[in-house]
Amino acid sequence: MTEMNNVGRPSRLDLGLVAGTGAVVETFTGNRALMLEEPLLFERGAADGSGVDFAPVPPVPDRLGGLGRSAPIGLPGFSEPEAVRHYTRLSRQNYAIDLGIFPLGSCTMKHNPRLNEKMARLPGFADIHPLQPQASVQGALELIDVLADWLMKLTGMPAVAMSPKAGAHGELCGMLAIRAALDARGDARRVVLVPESAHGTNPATAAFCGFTVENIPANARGRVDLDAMLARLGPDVAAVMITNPNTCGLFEPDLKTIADAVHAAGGYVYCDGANFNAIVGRVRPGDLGVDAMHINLHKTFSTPHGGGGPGSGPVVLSAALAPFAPIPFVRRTATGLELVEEDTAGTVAPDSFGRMVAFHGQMGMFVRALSYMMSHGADGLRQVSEDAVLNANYLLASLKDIYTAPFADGGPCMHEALFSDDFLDGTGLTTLDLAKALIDEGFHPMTMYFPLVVHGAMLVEPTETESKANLDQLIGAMRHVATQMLADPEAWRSAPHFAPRRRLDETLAARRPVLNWKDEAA
Amino acid sequence: MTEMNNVGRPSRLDLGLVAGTGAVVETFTGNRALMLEEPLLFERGAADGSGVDFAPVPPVPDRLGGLGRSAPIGLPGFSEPEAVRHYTRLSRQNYAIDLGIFPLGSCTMKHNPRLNEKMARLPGFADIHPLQPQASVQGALELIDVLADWLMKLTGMPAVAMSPKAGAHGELCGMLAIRAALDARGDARRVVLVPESAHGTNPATAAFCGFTVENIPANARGRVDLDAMLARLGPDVAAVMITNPNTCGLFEPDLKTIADAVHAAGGYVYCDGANFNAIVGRVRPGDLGVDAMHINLHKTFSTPHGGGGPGSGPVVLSAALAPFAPIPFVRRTATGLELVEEDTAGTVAPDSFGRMVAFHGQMGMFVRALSYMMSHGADGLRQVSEDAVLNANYLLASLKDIYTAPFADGGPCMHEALFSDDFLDGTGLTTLDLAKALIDEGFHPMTMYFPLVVHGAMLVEPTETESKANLDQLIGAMRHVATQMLADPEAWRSAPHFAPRRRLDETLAARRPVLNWKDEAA
Amino acid sequence: MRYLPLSPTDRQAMLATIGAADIDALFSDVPLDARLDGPIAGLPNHASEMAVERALMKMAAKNTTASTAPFFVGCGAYKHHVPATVDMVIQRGEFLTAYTPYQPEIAQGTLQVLFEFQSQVARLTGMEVANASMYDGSTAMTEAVFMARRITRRAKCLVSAGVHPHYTSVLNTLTRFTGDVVVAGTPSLAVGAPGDDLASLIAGIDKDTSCVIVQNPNLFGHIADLTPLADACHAAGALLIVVVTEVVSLGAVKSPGEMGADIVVGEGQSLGAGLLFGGPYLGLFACREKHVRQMPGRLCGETVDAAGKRGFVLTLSTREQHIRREKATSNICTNSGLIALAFSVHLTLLGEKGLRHLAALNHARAVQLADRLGRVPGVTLLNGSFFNEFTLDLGREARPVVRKLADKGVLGGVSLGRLWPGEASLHNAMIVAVTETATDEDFDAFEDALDEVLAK
Amino acid sequence: MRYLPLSPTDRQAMLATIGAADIDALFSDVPLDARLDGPIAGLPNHASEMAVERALMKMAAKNTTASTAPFFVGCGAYKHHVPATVDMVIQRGEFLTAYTPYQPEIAQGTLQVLFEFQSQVARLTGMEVANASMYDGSTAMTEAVFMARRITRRAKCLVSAGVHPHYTSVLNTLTRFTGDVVVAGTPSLAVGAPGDDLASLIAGIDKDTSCVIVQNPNLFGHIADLTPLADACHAAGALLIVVVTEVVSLGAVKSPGEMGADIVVGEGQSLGAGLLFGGPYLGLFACREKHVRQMPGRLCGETVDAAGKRGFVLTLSTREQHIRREKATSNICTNSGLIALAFSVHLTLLGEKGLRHLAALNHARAVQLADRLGRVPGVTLLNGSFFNEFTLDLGREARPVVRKLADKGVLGGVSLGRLWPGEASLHNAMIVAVTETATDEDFDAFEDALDEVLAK
Ligand SMILES: Cc1ncc(COP(=O)(O)O)c(C=O)c1O
Ligand SMILES: Cc1ncc(COP(=O)(O)O)c(C=O)c1O
Repeated sequence: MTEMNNVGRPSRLDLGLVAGTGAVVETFTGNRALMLEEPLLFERGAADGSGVDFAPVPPVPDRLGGLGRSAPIGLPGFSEPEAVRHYTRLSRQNYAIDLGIFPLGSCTMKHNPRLNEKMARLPGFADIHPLQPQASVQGALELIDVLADWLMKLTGMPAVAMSPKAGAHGELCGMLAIRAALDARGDARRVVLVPESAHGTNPATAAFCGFTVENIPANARGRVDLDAMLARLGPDVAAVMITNPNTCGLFEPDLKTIADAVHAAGGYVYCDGANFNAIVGRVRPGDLGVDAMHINLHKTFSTPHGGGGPGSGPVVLSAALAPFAPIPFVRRTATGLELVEEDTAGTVAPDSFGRMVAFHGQMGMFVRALSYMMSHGADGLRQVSEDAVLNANYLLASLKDIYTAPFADGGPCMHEALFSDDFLDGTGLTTLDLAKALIDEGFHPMTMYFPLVVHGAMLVEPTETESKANLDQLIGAMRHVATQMLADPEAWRSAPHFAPRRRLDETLAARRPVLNWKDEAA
Repeated sequence: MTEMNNVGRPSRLDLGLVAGTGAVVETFTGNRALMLEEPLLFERGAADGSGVDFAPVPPVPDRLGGLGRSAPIGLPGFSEPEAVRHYTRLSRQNYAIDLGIFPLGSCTMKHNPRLNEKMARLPGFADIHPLQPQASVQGALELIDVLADWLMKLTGMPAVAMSPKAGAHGELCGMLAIRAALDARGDARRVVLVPESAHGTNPATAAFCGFTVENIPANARGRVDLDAMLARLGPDVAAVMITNPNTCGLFEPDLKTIADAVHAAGGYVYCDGANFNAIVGRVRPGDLGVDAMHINLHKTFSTPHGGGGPGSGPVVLSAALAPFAPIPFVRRTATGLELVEEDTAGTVAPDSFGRMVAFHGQMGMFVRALSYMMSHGADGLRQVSEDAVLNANYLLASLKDIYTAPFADGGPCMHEALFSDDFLDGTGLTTLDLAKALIDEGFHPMTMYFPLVVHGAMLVEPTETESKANLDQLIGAMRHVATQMLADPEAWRSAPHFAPRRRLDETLAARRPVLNWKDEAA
Repeated sequence: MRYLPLSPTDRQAMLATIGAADIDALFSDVPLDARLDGPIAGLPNHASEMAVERALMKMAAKNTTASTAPFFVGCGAYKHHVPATVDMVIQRGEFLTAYTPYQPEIAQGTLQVLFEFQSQVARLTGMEVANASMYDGSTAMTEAVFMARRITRRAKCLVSAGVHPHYTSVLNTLTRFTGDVVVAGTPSLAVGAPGDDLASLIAGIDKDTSCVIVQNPNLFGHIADLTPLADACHAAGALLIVVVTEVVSLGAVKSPGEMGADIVVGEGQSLGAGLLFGGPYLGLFACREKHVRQMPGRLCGETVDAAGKRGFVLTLSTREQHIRREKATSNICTNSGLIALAFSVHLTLLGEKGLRHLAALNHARAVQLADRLGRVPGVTLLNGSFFNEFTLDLGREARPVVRKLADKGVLGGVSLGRLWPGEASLHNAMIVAVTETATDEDFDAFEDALDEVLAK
Repeated sequence: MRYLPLSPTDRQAMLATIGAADIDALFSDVPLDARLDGPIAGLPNHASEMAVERALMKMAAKNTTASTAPFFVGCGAYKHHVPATVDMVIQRGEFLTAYTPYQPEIAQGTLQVLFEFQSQVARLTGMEVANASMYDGSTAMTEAVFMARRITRRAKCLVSAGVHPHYTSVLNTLTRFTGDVVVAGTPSLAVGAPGDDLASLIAGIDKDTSCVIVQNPNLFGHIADLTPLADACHAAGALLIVVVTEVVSLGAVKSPGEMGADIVVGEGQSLGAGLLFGGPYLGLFACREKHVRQMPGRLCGETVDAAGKRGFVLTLSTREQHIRREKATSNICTNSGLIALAFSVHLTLLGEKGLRHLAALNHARAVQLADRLGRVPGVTLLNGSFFNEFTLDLGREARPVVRKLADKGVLGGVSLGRLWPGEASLHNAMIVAVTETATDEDFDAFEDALDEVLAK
């Protein structure tokens, strides 16, 4: 039973008490009833194990040109029952939206409707090949076209590029369009202005496109410093990248002013739309002078995050940038819907900056997002942003007497409430300690230490799919934990106590990276 | 946050220790990281809450004859996100085959393949109505016909009744056929002989059909006492009900002898086929003189138990009983497949004892069972019984030096190993204490206190879908727990310690039944 | 073989531990002449997942599904839209692959669901207690008759002619050898109140009567006020058993409890289950608290654990076969647990508001279609009152009409000729069910097809 | 609105707590002229689940699915049978609805899966380390070029003409503004080794060359021994990047690692994902341990917790955008986590034995079809070696042939005219992919249809 040694025996710290006696018990297996330890599949699986049956291989001489693979690959196999258990047990060591509130600021962890999953699995969408003759996939092209129409109407923008695979990829799409537009007019400006509160993907993307990044400070109210911004504009500024609502969960009231100034100065405005959930249905970025904005379908439009992805990041574009949009894209023709690819691009989209992904984007996410949009409708989506903002402000109002809320005096927040850990000064406790304590309470912690503009940031985004009862429970727990931490700091340095693992040593992991299972035996 | 009071705050016994300090922590919510407390939906739901949207109701005057329902019904509603969480959280308080070995003797908790679930959901099977014109459901009738053919060939019996809804319903079908056969020949015999080790459904079913039940003792080797059985046969004996392999997990070597004697005496042989998994593909009950046997598709043929059901209990019948089989049933005709119902029964099945369920049986389970049978095939099913028996004997051999194995000297067992708690004599500990200790180790306990023929019975049925590694872990834990119990009995009276609940008070539940949520407030 | 984890090496090692020469040694108790020496003849060997999937899809493709045709078939099974969440929940391995909750400390999920289900069913039916489910509505009805006999110590049971004939057949089958006396009439299709025989039932009640069974709405869709019947039963010391085959009706129609029922049984398929060609379905069983110890089936009850926390367990099992054996209130063991879960999830998603809307929608749509079809030449609407199902007199034998409609791609309803082959007086009638799933296009298709068929 | 839990009463109570008069007060930062006073025009309002389902099913029904036609389309996306277990696992809410594992103590499920995935990919490709996934094969290839530039501090990249043209286009697009120099050739369809340009690549390597990119098997299905190329690269201080678009081939063909690759990128769609009309797919990225700190994307690593138990965390994040911002190795954030899980589950179910069988089966079936189609009049098989995909010269423009085949219900392959509209020299060629899902009946249908079309 190697697996037990490998997963380690439970240490005394983890033990429960035997009723009455107070004696300590330790389990033989390391399991604790429904909390089950699971070895790595390499420790359990067998080279001859398999959970799949096949028809026999027809006996024909191979044509591998003498390049057949002979050495063992080293892949363990499981029978189906073992595989089902391995993954079911592992899944139970995860927290998820399906279990409770997951208030990661900037991530918009909202409910993922199962209707979307069902629709995405319709063979008509899931079982078609990207290179089938276009006449055989008209329904798929129709879905992309309808979704594009929704996105353009919701943002008030004239064009949208559907192929970007996630938000950061959408940023790339938008910035490439800007770069292409500049080149088209032979303009060599290369500076991109990015507020210091911006998400890391913004500067990273700008750099990817050969731009040089300059930071713009935030003002005391957590917004872009308008004067600093206007002062910096000039002939060398290619674009500004602004997040709105910004990463402090605040609306940028001067965006239109900035946009006009940027345009006047010959630059473009990229808007990071990751926080679109706060304004969808109530504000159209197109009315604020934006030239390009990505939309994370996996945030605002409820496609599941899947433990890290996949996402989808369509980018809406202004008339100025539309001609430079990537191929492929869908267009309506007399004979039906056409997917514009290399063959027709030359005539239909001569200025396109080209292809940024092998095929047509995240079809599976498109189906989910459209299913979500049609379910909510224009009226429902407006309600979405209202409830998202209402929930965040309710949290802010219910916590700001204990938790330091740096910008709360400046008025309401949008979809997320930002706190700093200043209120913990002197306790020696940090945002991290508080987050780990919330884990024991049965919550996923908020986003920690982002944005960088406040100390020990705690960014709490409840989303509109949380009930008042859930928020009240979270508020109660957050008030309880904070109060106790201030009263008796010592007791709070080592949470979590009840999770599948105690606090994990991240420094060790980085100092001595073990990224691939190596058979100690071997 | 009423729900917290309702679910109760964690008691000191449940608490963990704070690393280092040894101080006790209690969570505010009552949650313990991923172990989440969940209130009753009546405590959380709202009368105006709903997770379903509808088209508006067309404004037409009602035709309810003045019998409209006006008073509140009292049903709480949840939005979809809340509902998903309620049930996901509750599910996590369950143990299941998908989590680990579930060795409930007599229950055959084997792996439930997901292919079966997928097939059962094909619209062609799931979205058809039992009263559609037969021409529109020929594929469904074909599936029933093919499954019936498999069952007859696997059991070596000439007929099968498909409509029984579970094992006990199958017993009813078989005993009704026997009763009908007796009546048909004007025979008034009414005694049914049942071994004392029989499952409770056997005597209960016999009584249901107006038979009087007499018990037959077991012999020292855990089998039916042949002499007692033969001695009791006579003109008043209508039938014997024998389980083979029996509920001690042993094969009844004298079944054929008994069957011949029963037939000679003018009676019939009912065989409880709940344990068919031990012999499928290797032994055909038809070769042992059986007149009727039910097959639990939810045991031998892998359809999921679903926390208590549904099941399916087709009954194979001998030539003598076949004419009395219930309607409806499928038969092949020149023009295709026909479902014989009331209209044609009179001519096609004049002796049928009639209809025993509103429609045609458990179609959803039929699809799963056939999917399983086709996957295994005749060769695979033979391997199933071999591995099931091998696993049980491996457990028996690995435990019998500590655990009292009353019949182990008599030779190998079949698909399950039976132990008594005699080895715990003097410790004051019981089978129940041992079972609860196994819960802490991460296993579902074996069947307890059944069959009644041994003291503190522990009936362990691993099934063929457990790997050797899983069995070794279970064996290790069972040896560890037993050894510790003998060494230090005091420490083992109060398990489980780590489950969502500590030991539950069943006496209180029965003494003061609370079977329906009543609003304390109201 | 993908479901079998043991490798040949494992098997050898295990045989060695056991001390058996080979696998045959473990089957030594089987008489030689009963041992098969190889795989059973006439059956195929193991197959890949893909091969099995293709073979079954081929069979499935031969059936006309309810969603691909204008669909109006009811009579005890109804097509309703089941939210995607329901299937997601019942596919959670922790629910799907768990057994009956015999170890409550690690089965609180299933147990709390059953407690919630029992509470929902009790409210829906207007009763005080409900059990954790039976096989289906028809077997639940039979169990109710046995329960009534145990309570009243009388054997005579009067069955309304408005009860689904399949239910009555099941009752007849299962009472054939029990000494229960079943008196069932044949329906008359009186215009305005088809199948309504309350008056004659009341007249038939006597001191030997154990119970009276009525279905409401009855098979023909007619809705009746059962209060007078309940009073008559109680006056004579008999019990009133009410059958409900379309639970959605309970969102719009007075509950049996409100009308004086003592036992309510029902088919719960409408919520959560789907059509499934007849099964698995869900038997609902509810009654007055005072009769609970005579109830069949499992019951889940509330209790506390050793630490004082609320929890749930199966209880009052002294009624059941595994304890009482031949004296048990029923022989049922495995029930319809997972379908009860599906029912409960669907009802939780609906809530009171949603259920009432769903019921109102079903009713209004049925009213619209009934009026349209009633205007088709040769057709007479027999119902005065109804919920989502009504009966039409087609003026000619209905069974061939139903088949002709199917040929035109319309699944139009159920002919009484199929349900009562014996009763010529009923052969012209067809029962039509309408739910929220029927569109206006479906209505048009049905009306046109019926018009054409009857015009010939 | 079924996804929104707040009731009107809740909203009022919460506004009161906040001290806001109404919801508009919370949007006070939005300039007046940018505030919309009602739902956006031109879009429908909210709809029931049933209505949405019907609308989407209607669109879906307009597409010809791979399972309902003889299907031989490949070129970077392959139809393989995915076991039902895979979908069951990825639908577990704990995997599906979790975020990136930022709180490792309650994300060990996702993290252990990623660690296992990285280990599987490393073994499959013959590399030492793999990351936790990229968007797809084409973006992974571009990231590899940037990585090579960072490592070699050289900017020139030679791309084999056998690389999927869409991948090369993506590289061209993303390097347009980065200073990388991409040299890509056009393929020649030499009989015996279509698209094989290893010799000219070797000749083209110079001291400015950062990396050489080859695909194996290449777009045309041809398999080459990359060892000489690897040696040439290493001799010149350049890196060899190998692209694999059909991972199943790694169960039969020597791994890139065995042939000397420094970086291996691939499209993992073949295992677990399904066709999905092009996405979401799975970018695989593996390399030598010594280059790990230049790697793009997330990495999961092993560590221990405060109690000494093994656990997993995201690590080496100083490479990533959220720490390094404009100096990050990549701007990627969200990746393909759930598809990586599906890939890992499928590969775990296969195991070494199953993968090798699957690969052998694909190859043998492809050999059978290649020989059959090669005998069709007018058709020439160009490949000497291949795995499950080969190229046919049809002796006439292939694109119309593909369309005509589709009209006959056969999805027969991809015409080079669609991939290289510019290159007349390639227009007669069609690439055909064969997997375990193609039956003998499919083979017959394809051969007959091709025969008919070419006969005209
Ligand atoms: C503000 C912001 N911008 C950009 C991104 C990047 O989006 P994605 O992760 O989809 O690439 C995120 C996602 O975390 C974000 O929060
Ligand atoms: C030996 C035996 N007989 C009969 C039954 C009853 O079968 P079911 O529960 O399917 O009604 C069982 C099931 O527990 C059993 O184990």
